Amino acid sequence: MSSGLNRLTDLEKPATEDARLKRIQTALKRYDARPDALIEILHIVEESYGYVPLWMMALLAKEMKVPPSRIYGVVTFYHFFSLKPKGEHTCVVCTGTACHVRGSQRVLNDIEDEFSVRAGETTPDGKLGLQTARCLGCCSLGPVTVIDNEIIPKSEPEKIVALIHEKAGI
Amino acid sequence: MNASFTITIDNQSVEATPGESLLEVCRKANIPLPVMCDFKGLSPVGACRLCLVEIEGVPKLLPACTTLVAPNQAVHTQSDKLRKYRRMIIELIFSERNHICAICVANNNCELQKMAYELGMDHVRFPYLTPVCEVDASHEKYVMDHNRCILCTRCVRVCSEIEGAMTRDVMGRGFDARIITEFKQPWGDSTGCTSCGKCVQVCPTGALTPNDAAQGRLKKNPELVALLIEKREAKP
Amino acid sequence: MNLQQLNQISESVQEKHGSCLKRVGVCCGAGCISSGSTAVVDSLKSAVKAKGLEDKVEIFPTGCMGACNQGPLVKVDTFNETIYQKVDAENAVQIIEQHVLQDQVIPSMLLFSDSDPEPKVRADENSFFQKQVKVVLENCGLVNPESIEEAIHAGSYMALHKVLTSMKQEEVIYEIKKSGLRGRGGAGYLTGLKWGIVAKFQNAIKYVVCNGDEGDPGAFMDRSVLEGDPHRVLEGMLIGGYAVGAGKGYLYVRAEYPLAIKRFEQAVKQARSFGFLGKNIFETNFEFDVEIRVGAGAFVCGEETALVASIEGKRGVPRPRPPYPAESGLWGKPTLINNVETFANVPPIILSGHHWFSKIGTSKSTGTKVFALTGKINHTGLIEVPMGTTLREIIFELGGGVPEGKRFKAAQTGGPSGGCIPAQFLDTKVDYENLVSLGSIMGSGGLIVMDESSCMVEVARYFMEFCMDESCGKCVPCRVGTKQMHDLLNKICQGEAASSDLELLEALAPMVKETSLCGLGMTAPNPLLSTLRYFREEYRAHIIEKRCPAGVCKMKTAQNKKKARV
Amino acid sequence: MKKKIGTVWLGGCSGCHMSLLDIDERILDVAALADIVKSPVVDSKEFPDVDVAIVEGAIITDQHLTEVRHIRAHSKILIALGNCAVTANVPAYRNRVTKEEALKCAYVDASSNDSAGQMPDSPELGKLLDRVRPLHEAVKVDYYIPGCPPSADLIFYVLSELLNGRTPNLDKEKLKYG
Repeated sequence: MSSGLNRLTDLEKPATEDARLKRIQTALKRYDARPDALIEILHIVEESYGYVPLWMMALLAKEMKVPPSRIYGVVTFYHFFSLKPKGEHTCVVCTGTACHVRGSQRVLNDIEDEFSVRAGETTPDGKLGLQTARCLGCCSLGPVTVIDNEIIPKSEPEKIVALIHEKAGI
Repeated sequence: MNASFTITIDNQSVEATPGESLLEVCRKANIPLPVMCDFKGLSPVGACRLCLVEIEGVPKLLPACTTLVAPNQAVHTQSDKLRKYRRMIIELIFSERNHICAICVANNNCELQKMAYELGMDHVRFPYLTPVCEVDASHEKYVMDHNRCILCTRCVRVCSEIEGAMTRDVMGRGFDARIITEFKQPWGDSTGCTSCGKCVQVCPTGALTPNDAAQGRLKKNPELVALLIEKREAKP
Repeated sequence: MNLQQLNQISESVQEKHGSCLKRVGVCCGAGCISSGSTAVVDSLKSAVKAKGLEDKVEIFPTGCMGACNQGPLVKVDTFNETIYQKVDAENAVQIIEQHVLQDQVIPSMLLFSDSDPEPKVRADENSFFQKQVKVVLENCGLVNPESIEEAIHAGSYMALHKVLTSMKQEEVIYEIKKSGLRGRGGAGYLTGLKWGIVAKFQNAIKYVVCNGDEGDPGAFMDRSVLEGDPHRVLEGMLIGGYAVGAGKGYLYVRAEYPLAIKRFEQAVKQARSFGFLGKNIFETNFEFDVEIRVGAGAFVCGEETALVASIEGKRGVPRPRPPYPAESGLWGKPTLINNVETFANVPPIILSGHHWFSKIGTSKSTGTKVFALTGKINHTGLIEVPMGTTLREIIFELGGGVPEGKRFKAAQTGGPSGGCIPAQFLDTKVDYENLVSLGSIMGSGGLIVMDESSCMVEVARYFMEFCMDESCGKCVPCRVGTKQMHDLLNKICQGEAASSDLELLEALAPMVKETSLCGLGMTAPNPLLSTLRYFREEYRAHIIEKRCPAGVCKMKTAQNKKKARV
Repeated sequence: MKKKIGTVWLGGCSGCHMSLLDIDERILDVAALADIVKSPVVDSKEFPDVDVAIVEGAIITDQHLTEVRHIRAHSKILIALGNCAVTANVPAYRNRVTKEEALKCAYVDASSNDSAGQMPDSPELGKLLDRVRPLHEAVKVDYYIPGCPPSADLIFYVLSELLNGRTPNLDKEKLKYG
């Protein structure tokens, strides 16, 4: 019953190095690999890779001298960091209170039904990642949806579904 | 060394030294207080909330394990409200995962079970949440059954504070929080674990056990760890 | 940098303004940007360029103007203040051609022209603005937040100059204490007292933290202040740093607020190059620097001990208080933690004095409060009113009441830690104590209006789900208690609950409130308790009649119901 | 007038009833104060009106549910006897999976079955409920005697207290779950 556990091989760094890795190394240097900069560096990892790969955690643990368990604990504590690659396109439905009372649940339900994907998951083809946000702070414009970093105010379910079709090409 | 002073606990005068916690003072004075997460010698975390006490003049309940003594403190450890709340807290713990004693290796040698007797829990009012948790039996000597874990974090603390291996931490949050070994690997794969077994000894439930323990036959020896901590604290 | 240089900068800005025919501000708060204000800026700029008027007409971005759901907003002439609403790239050109060049107001585009039969040429004549008193938002919506010169022209760093050159530390703290300013982020602890505690530690390394982890869903006050007037927040932190004797500050801000992060980063960079940060600030011995820490999506990090852990790069897990961060915070050092709005109140108090400030508001809750007005209300947006303004004034006068002729049901304040206030208390004066006595809290200032189409049981379930998801999992009452309460509320919403479930809820709520380790758990039962207090009949309808009066909850079908009650 | 006792065995292993029998000769003390009018070892059709109902086992099927409701309606005092009745205990392990999975596991996939394992569908059999649950989630329970099984001494203690008009008190010395 250890299906949810990670294997040692997951920790191995891929052979090829690229600009993304260089970016992380620059950041490590800039912060002097101080342990308190862990979250800042994880932000850069998430931005560069779209998620936090296990091998990257292993690398950070070594460079920053932070225990592996602590890094894993931090990554899984904050909802901004993901353990799996995100979809090619992302759709974030704000479920903050103001959006909630104005019907964000319907928007979310319609997207889930239309694209057979649950909030927090990515479609099997990797095209669309669906997420929810607790509040984007655009409460006057609710319900708010963000598709590929574009904020759609006063979202109507049908329009959002159509827009995702258009943008993600699915 | 600062001069000691007296405080009252349950209308009884007790001597206290600055810097001591209320729990330490209670222990010295043999005043019983329920605790689950605390372990003498490990840093207190105030997580289980069983040792909450009332202090006169303080509007909120405070955990004895992390609250320091202060001159003229008047503390009450037993009140109807505290008893009611403690009972509810222990029920919440039992409702959270699988604590079916009848088929647990820790049966009759379990701090959690003993605490529930102590607090008079004859049944659990809250629905059992029964999440399906992992059982990690990959270690050559020990088993971790997350179904029995109450997230007291004694294992995390003993590993980092006493053994110094820091193989353990908590991942996730809320109801989904779990104890992990390194990068959430099988315990047996851990490169940092020294297999010292201190975590097993201090675990208050059947979550961490030797893998050869039969139901009800488990013997844990937390006193050994307590003694070890004492020895290490003593100046040579 | 010294006073003379400061004045010079201000004068040259003044000169530049004077040479302008008109100045046109475009709201570039997050709300208006998402409604398309960036395109409006571009369009206005090219229209001006086409007329060859680049030197005569200044087009500049501003912070939030307030009436967010009417955006994008464009304000023409900062003196005569006409606001146009719902501007897009096309009709923006009209503003240049008619208003800017010919002084002709365009009535069909005026703010609130779609609901007000007589739209106001002067924006501040709208009821939305009339009862507002702007202290914190003084410059927000007027000044280009990306320009430090403009900020200086609007008075920024004058208060810092005053404290550094003419006030002792204890005088600054005295001023803040006497002003009666209370923390704007939550329970309303006296700011001056907190400053005093941090200041009393001698010879220690100390820190200042500005809490911008505005986690309450439905609240965007801090976001707007950071976006609209970042220098004011920075100045407040500097003054705090001087008063308590700290040399380093952190702004902790939510990752969900990229624009606020960008503007504040910019402000820090500018302040550094102008000598407001670094060594020998205003030619004194005071030195201070600021770092930004970006949150990563954890509501509990708004709790100050969790915030401290998060800045240290750890899991945002709270620890028991005492010791308070004022005694032992970042890396165990005395740390002053105030939220964005609190710091933003500091410069005007220093400049105008505690007498002026304490005259605003009520005797126990002085000053103003910024609210984010959202939900089922006509004029959603950002407002600032004196403490003690009634809910009725806020919702019906400023907010224009409930849309579509529906009946007002409740006002929710304080987010997941607050409560729902029903219609019979609309005339309550909003201050810290009154809200607590009604079972809610001030919180950071989200005010969400609900009408008859909102189900209060569902609202309680929604907030409990929020708290359950955001519980860090450290202490038992919060970790398991919120989960149990959520499951029970879910059962009620699905028409599957019995009266005994309500009894369990009522036993759990006070226990979780009293025994949880931190503010999140202690306040998690508030929405449940306040809806039970004021809307008990709705709970009854769900449990006994298996019916949702507002028609929101989907009850399981009659057949399922039978099975469910089993 | 002599009191009436009824006992019943729902979703459990009968171990608690064995323990009840283990009160041995003390049964005479009980018999002096009460008649056992219904029990798995006393033959009668329907559960009659009683003063004290002793219920062993968890609620697993719809039949259990109907029965425990009937018993509640016909008894003055209802006692949950043993861990299955008090906590749902071992039967509740099934709550980790759906009832369909549980049935399939027991009747189709289990290695002791031949390859033609079939789901039982006799109308005589109760239908599994979605969740196994303890008694108090279905009816009001007056007294709880946890234990797997509870000791004969404890059962006798509770019975003699109740039959003598006293309130049994299960303090920490008497409580036992395992």
